[in-house]
Amino acid sequence: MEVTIFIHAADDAFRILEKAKARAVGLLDTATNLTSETRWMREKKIQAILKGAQETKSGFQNFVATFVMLMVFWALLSGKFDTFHLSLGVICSLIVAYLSHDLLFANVRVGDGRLIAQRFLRYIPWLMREIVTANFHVAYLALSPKMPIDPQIITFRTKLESDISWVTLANSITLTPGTITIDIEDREFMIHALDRKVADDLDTGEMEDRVAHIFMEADHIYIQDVLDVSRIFAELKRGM
Amino acid sequence: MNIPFDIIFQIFVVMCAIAAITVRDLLSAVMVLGAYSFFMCLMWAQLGAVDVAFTEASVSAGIGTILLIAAVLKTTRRSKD
Amino acid sequence: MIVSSDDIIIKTIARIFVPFIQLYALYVIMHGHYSPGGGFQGGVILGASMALLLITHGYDEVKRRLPEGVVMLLGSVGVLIYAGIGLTCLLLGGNYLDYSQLSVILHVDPAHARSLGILGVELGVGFTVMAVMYSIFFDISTGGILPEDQKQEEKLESEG
Amino acid sequence: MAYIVEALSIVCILGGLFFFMTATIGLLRFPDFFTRLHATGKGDTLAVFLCLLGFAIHEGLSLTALKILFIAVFMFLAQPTATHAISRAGIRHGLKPWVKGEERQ
Amino acid sequence: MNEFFIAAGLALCLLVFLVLYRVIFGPGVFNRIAASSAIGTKTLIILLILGYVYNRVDMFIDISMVYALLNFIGCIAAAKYLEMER
Amino acid sequence: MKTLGLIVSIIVGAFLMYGTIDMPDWGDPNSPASIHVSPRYIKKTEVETATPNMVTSVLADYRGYDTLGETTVIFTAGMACILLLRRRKEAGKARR
Amino acid sequence: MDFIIAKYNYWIYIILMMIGFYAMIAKSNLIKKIIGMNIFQTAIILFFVSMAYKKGGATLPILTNADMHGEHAIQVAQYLNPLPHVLMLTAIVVSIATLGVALAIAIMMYRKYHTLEEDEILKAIK
Repeated sequence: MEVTIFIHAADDAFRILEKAKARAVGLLDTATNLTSETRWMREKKIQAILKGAQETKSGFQNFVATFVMLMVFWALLSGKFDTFHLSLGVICSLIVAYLSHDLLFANVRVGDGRLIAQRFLRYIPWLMREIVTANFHVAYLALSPKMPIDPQIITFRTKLESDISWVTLANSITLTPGTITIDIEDREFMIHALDRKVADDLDTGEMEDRVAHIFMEADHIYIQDVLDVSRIFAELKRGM
Repeated sequence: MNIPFDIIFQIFVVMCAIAAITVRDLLSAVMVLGAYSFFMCLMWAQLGAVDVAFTEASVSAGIGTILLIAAVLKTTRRSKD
Repeated sequence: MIVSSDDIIIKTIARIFVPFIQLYALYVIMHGHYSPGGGFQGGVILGASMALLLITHGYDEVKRRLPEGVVMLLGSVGVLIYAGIGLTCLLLGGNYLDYSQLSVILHVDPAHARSLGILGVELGVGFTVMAVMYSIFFDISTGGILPEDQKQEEKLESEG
Repeated sequence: MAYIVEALSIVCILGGLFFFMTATIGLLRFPDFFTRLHATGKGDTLAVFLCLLGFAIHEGLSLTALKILFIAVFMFLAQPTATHAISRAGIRHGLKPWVKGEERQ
Repeated sequence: MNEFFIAAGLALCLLVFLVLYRVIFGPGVFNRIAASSAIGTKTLIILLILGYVYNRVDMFIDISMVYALLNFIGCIAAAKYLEMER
Repeated sequence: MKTLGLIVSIIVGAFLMYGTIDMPDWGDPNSPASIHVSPRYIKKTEVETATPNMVTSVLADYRGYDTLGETTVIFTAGMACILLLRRRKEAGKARR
Repeated sequence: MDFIIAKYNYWIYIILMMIGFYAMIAKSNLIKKIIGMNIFQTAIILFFVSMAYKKGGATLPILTNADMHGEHAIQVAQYLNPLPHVLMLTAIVVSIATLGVALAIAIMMYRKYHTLEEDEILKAIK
């Protein structure tokens, strides 16, 4: 009696697994199809972007970019727009830009600068939502009388390549629920997490993908331009 | 209108001063002195001396603390009292 | 204290911050007339920005921008600017540090000449304070021995 | 209209005060240094941002409000970095993170 | 509105008082550094509130900006010291 | 040494507190400090120097000598620091 | 009661000064002495700046609307006294410079005697 029930159950389980696998394979197939399609479609543009990404900006371009940025900052600080103060601002910005033209934009890879800015602006609302969640999490932990925490240190390797994306990722990790970045040593992130669940959430790598999406890191560039990745990941998780 | 702020900052300043000279560890004393200078800046802003508050803010947050830390690094961190 | 930090985050954030701090310091010096600020505060903030660069990026990076000799030169030049403006007033027939005499060579009315004289003086004070703050921090954090001298000394000691 | 703006700024500042409070309570109650950093690193950043947003709304559309928002941007860059620097120094200095079941420090 | 700002400032002072416990008694240097930087952020807000009390906010913003820009230098220097000491 | 220091500082503090009885009240607008020269500075700063910030105008204009002296003091302090701590290259060689 | 309200500020400054003075006399560590000196200085500066304060709604020593010409339009009682602020502003920067010199001397002493405690240094000198 028990044996038949067991066999039936095992059979059911196998069938469900089979179905899930078929669905996952189908999804992956469509994903690859889409990817190759877009690759074919936008090959030229992406190649141009990648080629630009390899070379860092020249010194003069850096100088001009720094100067413009500092001049905007000066106008915002000063609030006086007569000739005397504006010329003072130009002189000061020139001095500072000369002193530190290789600091502000050092090894920023030239992709499409405007695209990066756009994507960064689109990243900010998501980050704000995460920060608010993080704060409510901390508030809950701090105010609950038993304080259900189980801190642990986890490490993971990242696929990101440039330093500015590492910094964005690390600061985002510090600001999001229950985790702070302790150390980065050649692509190995060391993270202090407040409990097991938070650590697992981090392992899905959603934030990493988003950051890679902003800075157009090579591995992620094709798939993410056309697809909302998080949905695919969620689907895959449910299917398996 | 300013009176409550005045009294509160004075109490903070005295507490920080006492703590800064009683702490054994010199680096801790330096950090307590940093907190002391925050309250000093608040006190000056409350007294209306904006320029003095500005000076204290830039001096203590910028140079004073790191100067003391560098000196502690070059000498020793322990103290007997 | 002055070796370069090996933390990529601190280095990057310091790199982004330093130009803004420097521009802010210059703003504080230039706008001492209308808002709190002036030569002393701006000079201290400039010195702090150089100290931040020294802590995070090491001595070599700072030396490329601002060699030791230039720092000492700026320190003396600041005092000289101050004294020189006073002396100019004396040469133009007024009292020492009476900036209203400057209106002759600047072609503005005396009140604005005094305002411009104040600006020049603040600039001199800012240079001096910056140089002194930076050099005090540098000396205390290295113990007074320049890194290249230290290397040389070690080499000499290992030889003999 | 003016009432709505005032109410909005008051709500923002009250939210900031709430997060300041939770950050402070966390700083006092959490068991060890690293967990306390969780409280200050996250709590203070959002609280400062909310307070500054409240001030900026109260100020209206002007250069002062823009300056206040710039302060918020700088805080957003500086605060996580400071948190990271201290925690890194702690782990390199040999501080052991608290694990469940130990006594609180 | 002004009364509200004063009340908020007093509440922040109370919070600073609580943080001051960690600065004065906190075990070890690390707690003191963290608490000291927390006091720095609260100071920034209280300064702006004092500006509203005086009705001259545009003068006080500059001081707050200094704290926003320079407050983390102390943290980084102390962290570097502790790393080098080991 | 400890008790002696405590006694000395308490005595000095008591004397100073006794001295405060003759001080003007805190925040008195008519205290001697604020009726002597400062009204002139406050009134004339806009007309004479075109500088709204009185602190700056007094610092760099009316009391320019004072600030020149302070700047020189700061410069001297920097010099003293360098002279105390820094060891030049030649000195290192000579020491060897 | 009026007397206390009028004078308690001075007493707190004197208490602060006493703390610094005690640290300078009784603590044997040199850096503690320097910290005490710092506290002493701030107490004196605080005393000076508090002289500039005027009760009754006086604002900062920065003119509110700069276009206003003519000295008769400016009420003196409306603005704080700028003179103590000026003197003390320079005193703070000078105090940080003297702090640097004091720390340099402390470092020199540590190099020579390998200690910062005053009594051990005195023993080594003998």
